[in-house]
Amino acid sequence: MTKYSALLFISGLVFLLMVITGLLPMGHTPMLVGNAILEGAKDQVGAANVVTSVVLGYRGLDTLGELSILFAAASVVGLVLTKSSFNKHASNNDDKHDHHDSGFVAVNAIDLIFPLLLVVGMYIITHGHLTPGGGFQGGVVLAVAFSMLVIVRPRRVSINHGMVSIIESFAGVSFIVIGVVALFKGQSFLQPLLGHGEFASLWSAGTLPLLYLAVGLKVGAELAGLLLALNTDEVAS
Amino acid sequence: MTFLDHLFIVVFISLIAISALRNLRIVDKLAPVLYGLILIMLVRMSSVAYGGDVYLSSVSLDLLDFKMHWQFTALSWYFAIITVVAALASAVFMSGDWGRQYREQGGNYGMLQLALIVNVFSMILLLGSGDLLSLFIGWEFVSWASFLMMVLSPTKLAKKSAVKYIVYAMTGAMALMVAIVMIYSVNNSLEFKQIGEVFTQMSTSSQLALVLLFFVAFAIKMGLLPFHLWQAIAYAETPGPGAAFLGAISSRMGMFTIVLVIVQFIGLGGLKQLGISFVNMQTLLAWVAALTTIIPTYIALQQHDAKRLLAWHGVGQGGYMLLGIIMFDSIGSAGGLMHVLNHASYQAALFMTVVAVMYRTGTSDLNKLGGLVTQMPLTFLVMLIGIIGLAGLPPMNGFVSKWLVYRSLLVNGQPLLFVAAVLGTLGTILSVYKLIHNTFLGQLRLEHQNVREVPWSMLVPMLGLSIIVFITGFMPGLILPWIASVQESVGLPVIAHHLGGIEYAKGGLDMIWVSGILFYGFGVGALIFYFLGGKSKRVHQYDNYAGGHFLTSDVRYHYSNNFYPGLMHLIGGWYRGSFKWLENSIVSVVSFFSIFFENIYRAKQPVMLLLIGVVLALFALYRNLGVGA
Amino acid sequence: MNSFFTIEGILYFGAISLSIIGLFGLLVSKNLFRMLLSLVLFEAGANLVLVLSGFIRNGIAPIFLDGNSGAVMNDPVPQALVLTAIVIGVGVQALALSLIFRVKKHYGSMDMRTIRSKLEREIATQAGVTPPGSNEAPAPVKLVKGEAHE
Amino acid sequence: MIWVVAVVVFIMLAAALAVLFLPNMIAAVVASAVVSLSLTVIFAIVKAPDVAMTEAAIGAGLSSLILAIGLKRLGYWKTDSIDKVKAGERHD
Amino acid sequence: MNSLVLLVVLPLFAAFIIPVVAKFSPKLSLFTGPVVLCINLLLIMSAWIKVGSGSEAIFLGGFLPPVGIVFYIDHFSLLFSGLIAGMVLIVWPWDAKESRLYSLYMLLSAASFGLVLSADLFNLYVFYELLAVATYGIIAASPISKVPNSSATAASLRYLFISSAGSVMLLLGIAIIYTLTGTLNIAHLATMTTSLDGFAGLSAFALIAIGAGVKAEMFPVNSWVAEVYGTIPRQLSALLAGLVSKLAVILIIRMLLMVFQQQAAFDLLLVVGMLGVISGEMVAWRAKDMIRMLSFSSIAQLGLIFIAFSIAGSKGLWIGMALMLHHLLVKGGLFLMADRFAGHMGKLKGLAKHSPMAAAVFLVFVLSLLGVPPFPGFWIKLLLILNLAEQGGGLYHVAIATILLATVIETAYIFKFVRILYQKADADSTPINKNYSSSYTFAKLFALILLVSMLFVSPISNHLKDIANHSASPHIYINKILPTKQLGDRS
Repeated sequence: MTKYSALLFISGLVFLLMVITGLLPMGHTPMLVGNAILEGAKDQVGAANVVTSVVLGYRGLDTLGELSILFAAASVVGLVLTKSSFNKHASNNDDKHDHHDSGFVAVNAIDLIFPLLLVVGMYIITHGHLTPGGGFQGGVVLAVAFSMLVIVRPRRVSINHGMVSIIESFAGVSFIVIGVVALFKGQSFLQPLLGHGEFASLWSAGTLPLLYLAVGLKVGAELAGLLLALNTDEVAS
Repeated sequence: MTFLDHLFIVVFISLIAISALRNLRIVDKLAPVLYGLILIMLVRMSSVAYGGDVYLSSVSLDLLDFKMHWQFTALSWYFAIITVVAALASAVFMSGDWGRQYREQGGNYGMLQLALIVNVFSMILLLGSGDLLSLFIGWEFVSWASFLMMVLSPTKLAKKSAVKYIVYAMTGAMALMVAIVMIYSVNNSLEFKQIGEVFTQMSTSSQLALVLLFFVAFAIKMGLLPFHLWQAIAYAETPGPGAAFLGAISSRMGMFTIVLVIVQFIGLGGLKQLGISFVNMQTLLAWVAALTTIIPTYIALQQHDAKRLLAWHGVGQGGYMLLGIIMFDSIGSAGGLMHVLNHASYQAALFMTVVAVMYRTGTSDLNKLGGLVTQMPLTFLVMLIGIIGLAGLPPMNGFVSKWLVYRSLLVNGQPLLFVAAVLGTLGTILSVYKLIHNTFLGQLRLEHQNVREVPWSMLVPMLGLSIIVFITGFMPGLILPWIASVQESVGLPVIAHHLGGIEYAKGGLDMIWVSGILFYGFGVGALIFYFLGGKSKRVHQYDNYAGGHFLTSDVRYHYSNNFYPGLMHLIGGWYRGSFKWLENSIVSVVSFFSIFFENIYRAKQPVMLLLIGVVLALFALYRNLGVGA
Repeated sequence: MNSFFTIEGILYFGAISLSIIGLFGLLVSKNLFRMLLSLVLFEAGANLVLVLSGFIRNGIAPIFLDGNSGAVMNDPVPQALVLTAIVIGVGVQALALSLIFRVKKHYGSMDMRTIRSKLEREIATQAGVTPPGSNEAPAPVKLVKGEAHE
Repeated sequence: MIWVVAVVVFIMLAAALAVLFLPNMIAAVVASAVVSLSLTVIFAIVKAPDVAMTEAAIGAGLSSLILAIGLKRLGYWKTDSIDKVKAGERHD
Repeated sequence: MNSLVLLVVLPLFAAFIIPVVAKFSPKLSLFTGPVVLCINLLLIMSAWIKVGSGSEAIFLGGFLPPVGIVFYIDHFSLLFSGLIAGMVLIVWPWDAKESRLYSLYMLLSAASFGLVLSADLFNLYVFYELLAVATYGIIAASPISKVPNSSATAASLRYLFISSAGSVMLLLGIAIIYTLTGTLNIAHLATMTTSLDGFAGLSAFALIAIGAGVKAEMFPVNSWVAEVYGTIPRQLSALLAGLVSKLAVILIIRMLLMVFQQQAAFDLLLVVGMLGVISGEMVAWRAKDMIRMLSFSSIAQLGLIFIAFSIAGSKGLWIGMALMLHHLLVKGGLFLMADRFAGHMGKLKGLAKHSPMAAAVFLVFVLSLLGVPPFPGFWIKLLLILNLAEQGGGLYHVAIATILLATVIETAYIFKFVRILYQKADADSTPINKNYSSSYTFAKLFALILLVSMLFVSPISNHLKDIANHSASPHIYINKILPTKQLGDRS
């Protein structure tokens, strides 16, 4: 029954959305803000990758908000999964997963690519203002790299939770501090500081690489914490 | 500061004083004094009731762009004086022994006093309202003040009926609100005179809606059909003198607003133009009034609790008032208006007698009383006067107002309504006889052997009220000038009056003559009786027999249970509580929809609701706007 | 009305269909985990719509390279927005998963409907009232004789 | 070009439907990874390299990892055939 | 003025450092949040004075709009910022075991400040999501003692599903608006309303309204309300019902007032508002316990607020704002004291005798809720109804009838409850929760504010009217945010 009524309304929605789409200027959007940014990004921010200019410059607050969301999600996951007062009666045998190492292939492959992943991650983060990619993507790579180490060898390798939370705090705080420094200089929050440097070189775009570094660290720490929290048995922690 | 301001200030100070001192004994003495003071102030304002100028208040509140002001017209004054006299009588009644007993039984006496003054305060505020907003505020105040008084009774039924009352009252208030909004939306003004102006500008359907909304609001307060269900139980369950006060005047605030709004501003022409052929708004309202006189009266007949019986009568008598005023002629409207005062006086007196009986015997169940006349003769006298008034027999005041109403109905060519009114009176006579018979006549019950007359603190207000009942019946000319100036102020034809009654081309009424002849007749009868050598013999109360069997003094005989069995059977046949059925069906409809909505809220998958909401919203926009952009 | 048989037309169609499939999955699946997967699809579709809002036919990626100074670039703003939206999405996903773990542990079930009725019962018990009847067939309304006629 | 887009969109939608209707949860998660990968391709086609990278890293990588952890902890980590699903544990 | 961005940044900062601080000194981490909120209150007060009757715009990152994100500051946003700080302080979880909960509360307040201040559509979305995520977490992590923890988790999960779906709708709406206009700045959008008045533009509004409506307890998407409020502590319900729902409303009305001043949009809000009012009151009528009653009454009140906002222009904002503040006081107060009325209604007999003060406070709240003169609720309802009548049009008249009908139903169920309170206690009555918690004190404070505001109806309403006149004017908004229009105006 639900299926059919759902189908009915869904088809209605499809029709209406298609009508709306038909009214949209597909492929030739007005781009008022977009063009303004494309024109001004070189001088105002100085990053070759305009998306980075937008993410960290024009819409830096969005990025801060997004980091906060990740932080909130990680906090909640931590809160929810590490509650000691648990109702045991409904616990399921399926949940018990072994603490043995994964197989030979996995362990060695991870060992092999771990440094590679680190390098790639750092590269993506530091070149975020020049090429596609940046703090988020690099941070994810870092997080995956570290958490893989733990996941394949749950008993032998462990990441210090305290360390993770200090890194994430530190990264978040430094993002804010970079923003607030501008405030103290009488400018606006998150206003790009430092010189723009030589366009399209590593040391360009003012504070943007620093911000991206903070983002990368934050995302990496956040996601690593998240993955580990999801993966650990709450009984253990 | 005008005199009206002083009145408001005095009432307000009384409110503060009584609420501050309500838990001290001094309030017993203080409250009657304060009501007396208010009464004196009203008397000093009486010029308005003899054609003088309207009293205006210098206070006008500017709240949120609305200007509120207050005034006292002849109409306000007339209702106010009834209110204050009823409050004074109630306050005196409860100040002495009754209050002591009430306290001992665990009642919250202070709250009762507070509720009384709150009621008086809010009624004066309502009566003094000078525009629609102050009217609405006063209206709400009166509703909540009555609610406050009703909830004081500790019984479960009382609280239930009070809640029922407040739901009805809220419905009425909301109807009034809609009506006010309709008027406001035309000219953005809340003055009273806007009602008339706006009414003429409106379309017929809006006019009809406006009149019906006003009428619903006022009818709920009046307890007119079909909104009468809340009133009787709620009033009957109110503790003692509170019931007397509420029964006397509270629901008449509906009458006040009907006169103020419907009679004054919409008028006969307005009502008559709404309708098809011979059925117009006037006849509709008249028939509502007529049915209100009949049905509640016969429900009263079925009651076996004295307070309920009286309270149901209170509902029924409201019908006469509306029936009179809706005729829009001089005598009819005078009868309707006068009936307010008359009803207030004897209703308060009757409630007080019942409370007095309860005070001594502890019950108001008509099946458990009887023969109290020997023990409480003065109370009996008051009740006798009261029921004569209630039944509308000469020489009491109820006769005058009912006569005026009947007369008006006949003159206006409404024989069917006349018959209905007479039917109502018939039921009244039957049931008041039941009341007095079951309470005071017959043989005294064993358990009431030691019952004594009630103390003077209770007797004085009862006797005072019964004197009013008699005097205003004997000399209606005392009241009629007030009525005349009310009629003048609301634009009705004015009644021609003198001390004994009215002058009317098609046959006037002079109560001094009527009463004179009545007493003369009694006197002549007595003389004939004694001259023909009539001998009287005092018979003891127990010295009677039934069906040929002499009764011994240890078997008390009093025929009270299952009074009027044949008539009851007859009534039961056609009256099966259809209004109760109506009320229940409204509740079931609400219940149905609430279950429906509850099931929506219990959706298994709430996202479905999101989807439906989005699709419907988009579809509505699609329908409205098309895709022409 | 535009034609749908262009690159952006097909992409819009794909984006909307993806969202709709996600929404449909959210509606019809009883399993919490599959609902989560559907939610991910739903979000992905919306992200695609957002990216397409900055799509210019024949535009190039908004990165200043040496050779592309004159070319028309795609709008960078929606891309930045989608970047944000994707990260938000994964955060919510992880959060939802952790909640699912807890719910599974407590109720021993992954069925949304079972959980709803159990939850309803728990709320009712906590509030001290009788649990409501089933959604399909409401519990018969008990009319106490006296109550109905008062 | 338009046919490439059409094919990718088709794959994406097919995979999305598979997410809903595959009885095996592992397969469903894999299908959702396929959706993410197709999205990556689409993002690359519409010249949004940053988004494409993010989608690849987060959508196809991290998200799948999270879901895989979920599979494991919720007890869906089994490659049973449809028969068993029908026999008792319906996941749908 | 630039420093006002600290309203958002400081709580975020605190949220980030709280976990680290807690490792060294749990006591310190407990006080970090309140201290930050107090600083925020001071900031708000100084800004209130500085802004005067005007308004200010903060250009974040120094980028002139519309390319950058803008915070718009006027008395309206400052008023609600102050309320956020105050309300979070009132419900601060002093006895929480986990420092991460403090972080979540800080994130919640940061998101709330952002929602009130921001003038950028996508930035609003981000803050909305942050608010949502923080709310899920707080709900899931704040069980009441009696309930097993996990029912709050289940409620939170169900809430998460519908709320996330709503967010996606919101995102779709934003995407449509961006595709049509190429901008996200609300002031900039306000200059090009003509390109948004077609079906596509309005459907974007519908998507935004219903998407954000999930949090705002809008009619079809509010089935989470009873589940969530039934499983979380009452203080938290006070926060969610009193404040968080209003923030989502603010998101919707920002779009409505600045961009979509069109009859179709008003009608949409009017219809969902009416359905919300009537359905909320009707379900509350059947409720058998206080929390459920309050939850659905809250839905009805939010419906009333939507009806108010369907009045065009500053009048709608004026009345809507008054309704929001009134509802914050009343429902917040009722939820704060709801612990004293826990359990089945039938078992609360004799409570009035036992704690007359609580019953009196309760009465004050409900009388104002019903709109009984002279309580502030009456004036607001009166204004609402008279202004609806001025609008003309059949739908507005239906709305009046709906509101009044709902009031009658509301009276019925509230006084059914009051009657029970004032009945004699019997053997069935539960022993009353006697411990005087701090939240009860705050409830009394709310009642006091309500009573005091009764005396100052006119000045308060005039003040609100001034604020509304200022805030509802797109001209002031545009002139402040886009001092020089650098970009082509398509309209």
